[in-house]
Amino acid sequence: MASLIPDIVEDALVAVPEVPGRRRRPRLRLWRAVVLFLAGAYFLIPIYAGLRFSFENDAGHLSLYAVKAIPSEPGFSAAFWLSMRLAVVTLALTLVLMVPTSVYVHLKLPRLRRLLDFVTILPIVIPPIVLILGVLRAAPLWLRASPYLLSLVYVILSMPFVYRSLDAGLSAIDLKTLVEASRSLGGNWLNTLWRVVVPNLRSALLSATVLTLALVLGEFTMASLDLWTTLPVWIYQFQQVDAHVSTAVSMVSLIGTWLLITLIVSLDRSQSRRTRRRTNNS
Amino acid sequence: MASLIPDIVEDALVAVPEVPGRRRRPRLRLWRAVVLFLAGAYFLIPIYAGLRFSFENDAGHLSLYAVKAIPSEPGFSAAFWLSMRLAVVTLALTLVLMVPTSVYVHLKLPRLRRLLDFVTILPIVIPPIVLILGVLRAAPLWLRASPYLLSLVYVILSMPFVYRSLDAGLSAIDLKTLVEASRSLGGNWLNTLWRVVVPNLRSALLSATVLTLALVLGEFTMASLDLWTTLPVWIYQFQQVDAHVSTAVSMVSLIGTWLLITLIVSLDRSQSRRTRRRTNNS
Amino acid sequence: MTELVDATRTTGAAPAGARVSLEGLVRTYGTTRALDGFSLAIEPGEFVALLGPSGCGKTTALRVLAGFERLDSGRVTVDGRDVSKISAQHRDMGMVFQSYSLFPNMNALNNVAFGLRMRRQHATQRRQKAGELLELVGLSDQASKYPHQMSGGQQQRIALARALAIEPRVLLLDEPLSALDAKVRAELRDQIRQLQQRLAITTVFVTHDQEEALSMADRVCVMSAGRAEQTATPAALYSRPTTSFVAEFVGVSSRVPVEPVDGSVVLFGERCRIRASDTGLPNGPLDALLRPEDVAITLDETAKPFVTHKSFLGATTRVIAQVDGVAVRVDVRSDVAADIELGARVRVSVVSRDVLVAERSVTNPVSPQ
Amino acid sequence: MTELVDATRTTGAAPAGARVSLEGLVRTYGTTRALDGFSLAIEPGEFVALLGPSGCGKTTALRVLAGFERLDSGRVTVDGRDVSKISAQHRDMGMVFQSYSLFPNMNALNNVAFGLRMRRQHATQRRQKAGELLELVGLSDQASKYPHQMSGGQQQRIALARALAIEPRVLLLDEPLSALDAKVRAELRDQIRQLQQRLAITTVFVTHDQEEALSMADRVCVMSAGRAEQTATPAALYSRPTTSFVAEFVGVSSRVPVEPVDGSVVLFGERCRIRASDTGLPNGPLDALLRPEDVAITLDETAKPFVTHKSFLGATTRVIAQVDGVAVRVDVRSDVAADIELGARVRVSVVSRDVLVAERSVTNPVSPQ
Repeated sequence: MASLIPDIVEDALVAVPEVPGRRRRPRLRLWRAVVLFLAGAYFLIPIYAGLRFSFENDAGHLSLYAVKAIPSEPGFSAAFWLSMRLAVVTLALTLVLMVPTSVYVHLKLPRLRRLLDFVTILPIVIPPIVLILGVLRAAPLWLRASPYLLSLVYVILSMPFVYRSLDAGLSAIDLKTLVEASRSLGGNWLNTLWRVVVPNLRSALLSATVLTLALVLGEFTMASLDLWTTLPVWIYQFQQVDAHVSTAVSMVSLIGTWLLITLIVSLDRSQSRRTRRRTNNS
Repeated sequence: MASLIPDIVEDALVAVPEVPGRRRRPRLRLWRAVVLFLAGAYFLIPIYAGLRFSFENDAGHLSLYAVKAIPSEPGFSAAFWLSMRLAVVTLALTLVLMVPTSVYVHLKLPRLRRLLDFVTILPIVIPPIVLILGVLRAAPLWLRASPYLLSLVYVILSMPFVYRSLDAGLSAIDLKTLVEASRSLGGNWLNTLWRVVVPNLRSALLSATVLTLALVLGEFTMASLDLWTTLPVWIYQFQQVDAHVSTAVSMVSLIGTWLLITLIVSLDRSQSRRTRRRTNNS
Repeated sequence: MTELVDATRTTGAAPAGARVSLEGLVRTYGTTRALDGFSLAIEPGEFVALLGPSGCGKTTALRVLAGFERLDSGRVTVDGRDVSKISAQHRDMGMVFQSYSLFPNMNALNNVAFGLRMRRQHATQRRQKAGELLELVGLSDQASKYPHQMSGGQQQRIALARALAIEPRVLLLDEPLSALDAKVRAELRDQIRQLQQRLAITTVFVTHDQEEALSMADRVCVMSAGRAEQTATPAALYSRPTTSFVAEFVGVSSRVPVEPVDGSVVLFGERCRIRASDTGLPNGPLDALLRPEDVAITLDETAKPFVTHKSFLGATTRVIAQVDGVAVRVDVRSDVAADIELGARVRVSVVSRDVLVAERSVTNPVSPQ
Repeated sequence: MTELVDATRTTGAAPAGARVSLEGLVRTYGTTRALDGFSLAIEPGEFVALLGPSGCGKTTALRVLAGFERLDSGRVTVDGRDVSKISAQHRDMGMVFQSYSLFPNMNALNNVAFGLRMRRQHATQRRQKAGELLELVGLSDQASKYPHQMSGGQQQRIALARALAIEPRVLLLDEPLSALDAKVRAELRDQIRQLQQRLAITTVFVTHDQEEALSMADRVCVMSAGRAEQTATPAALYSRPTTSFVAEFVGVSSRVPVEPVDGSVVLFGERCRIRASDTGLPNGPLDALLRPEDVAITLDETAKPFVTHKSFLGATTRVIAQVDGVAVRVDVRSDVAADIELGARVRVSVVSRDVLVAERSVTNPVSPQ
């Protein structure tokens, strides 16, 4: 997930593979083209179908009415802002909980890594129905009345992705040696975490952020069972009113999520490019 | 995910951490207890609430009627077997597609790993609503009429987990050297894949299998949007008829999934224990 | 060389080395005793190597000294002050690690300046100091490079500069050369030793490579099973090992079975005095421990021993001769060795009439090594 | 030793070594020429080492020979037959890799038997053969151990047995010792060499460690930038290098600037003959390349050169003396060196009146190495 879109496309289309060989290259190119084509078809055909449907009216003719109608549709703006607030709260909770925990476990309780691996897979293994029914029954009343109960559920749901990202990031650096080097140079725990550990987890944190946002902005089951009209729930409900508008919203939401991700990723890339440039000048 | 439950509990409760130290141990024990307690509470309280509700009747008294009623409820058996068939078909499709692809990419097109990383994250990033609406519109009619269209969707949904498992497994072994060793000893590609690569991916394959099964048996949104009554959809629908029975089914389904996973994991463990024992005899 | 001396002067970094004492260290992991009553006294400015096979406790000893491991019992003093309870952060010890330990997110200069930053030194001051230290290790031109842009050898030199930047009381080196290529290793070995002598900083160096320990250290402490086997200068360790473990671990030895008669033994037909190895003369059957340079061979068609192996070492060639079923290693000048064919009959004799002995080993003396 | 000979006989594995020829190999990655017209002819049963710094193309050459890399041009023949188009699977070359390459899911015996299984040998037959090979490498007692239960040295010996089990026409060794500890490395080095001599199998060994190459190989091919710099016996390479690259890469040299006068140079006040290094006598300023054993020192209070560095190597001690601002390395017998203090004034002289020269180097001769 490190540095996403532009690099990847570049790599896949232009770059020389690590083991090239003049004679081999055509075969490799073919394979790459096939993989790209299949992956592309798998994902782009549904999106294309969705886009075309968004720009059609009931008669099947090309039209912009569905896109234009979005902001004024009843309930849209409430659903949109609810989703946004949930995304921010969930992200903050998740990072504050998971970053120190996974660093601590990596460093001091490596035996617990397997346990955490298992614990964080549970949300995938437990059927969502069971989870939300259980949570709804177990939560105190004041929390059950708040949409932020959903945030708590989303924190659980995002744990597998977030923990795995952080775990991979922490495994990729020699955490123990870096921390000990910092300690022996006089760094306290806070300095060590902030100046040494976190900067070297940038990709992992980025990936965790992207996944959490995507999850919260796309989740339907929990929200609908908890009876809060988040954006995906609104899309589903509104489909019965006007399928074209509903599809247009889902397309816009998809594109919005992508833009958000691209923004975060390109911030990261410009950061590392600045680093690179500064270096080359020397 | 390698070797799950018993080891983990053992480790967490009994085992000596890698960096012990007499004075430190109490502090570590405390931390471990806190982590275990919080994790436990987070997951067990909802499950406990669900279980209690399953064994209650409408009057709030303890009763087994809900559990007893399950098999005879209308539609249950059809939903159960539909979910099972979907699980098997999805698992088979996923493994056949992903194992050779990820081995090939690791070995010959390492540059494409980043692309695959990105492609396989898409199903999480794309809101499920968009995905299913798109797929439904894009699929040919004969496929749209079949429940196995859901399997195709589930293959996409399980890709992030399955690819990440396989990728981690492949990165953990020195794939290139092992394959070259096999080749230089006269192994052809099939022999190499079957006798050298796959046996050393056992944990990764196991983890991929568990995740795929759990996903298929718990997925609600796609199935309900595609209008097939899988087990989770049935539970949801039946909740309006009898909430106790519905909760009981979800509990039974949770326990069933766990039993399935435990079975697979313990098969793996007995395998490796046999290996270990054979060795000790020598 | 003059440059180095100058650089030292400008940094003002000539801390009088600290006196370090490790007393009866014990450290247990589960049922394993990593340190089992290990003691060592280090003079100010001394360079001591901890040498031993893996699992002998040498790394644990270093980590106890650095403050990364707690003790079950025993104590660590620096200049007479007990530091056992002080955390690593406040021990003022510079450490260079085995694996590359530079902070990947900082360039070389900021890596070196990190310790000064933690000590809240002013930015210009710490940048100047870091620059001087980069000069000291000869990498001024790499100041703005990031770790991944440097070779392994360069990274370890930056790590050395970083450890020295805080003007530590003790310098700790945890196998800093083991990840490097043979050529770079040899170069860096000399550089570390020269810097250490110039700065007169008390230094503890952990290694499993006896060549490294012998060539760099003032004194070498050979460890085994969590204890010090022998602590001595390289020359003393090599020529007067006090235990057979040390005799075999340090330098290459051939074992030749001999029978003791009145405090002397007969070796290749000559009577030799016994230089005791294990404390006191062992009872029962003995082996003579022969260094390759303790033995000489001459071509002799009538002799029974024959040459089974030759390997070129540069100025000398190592020849293995089989004498009554025992493999004896001999170092011969390469121009002489050129005339000795594989299979040639040779006469074997001892150079010195003074041999090390140890208890008879149970391992098969006809092994290929 | 006798055991080894027996083991060889019972396995029936005494394949006549193959003659291997690499002709004008070229291999490009992007714009990098990993192999740039590399040629090498290997006699049947010969042990040839490819020696060079990282990136010199030595590993690529080995992988081309094994069939893991394709060629841009050039050809590989084994016993006169062009094998360039044959896949690795059918080349019949046993390979031992740098990293541990045993199949983790198989025990030692099954690892060794894998090649035979691929050749569809009968189970009992291949188990017997694998057992014999385990005996050959001295690990019969490890037959049912899994790789993770064995030490690095044991794993590489099993890997060697596995490569030999298929009775390969050529044995390829890709830095098989580089991941091992110094002590184990030295032992395994001897064992590999002895096995190779006993089996008379043509062997190509890749290494960056000149000590390893010189001590093991019949001939050493020093590589640089994808080409062979010099291919010769270890002794010839050491005493008569044909390029200054070889002279400096093989063995340790001091460079001392000298002025040529009528085919001779004056070195430490003595007139010496020139033994040419780079083909033909270079024009312009020259450096004499001196091996540590080519130089002698004696204590002399009136002399200007002084000792800056001493490191104990065992039988000898390496002393660095500074002569007119140039560091000169000298090997001195350790008992003699004990009397030479750091800073002592010494007289420096040459042992042989016959010196290697090369073009004057641009690097600073006062470097600490």
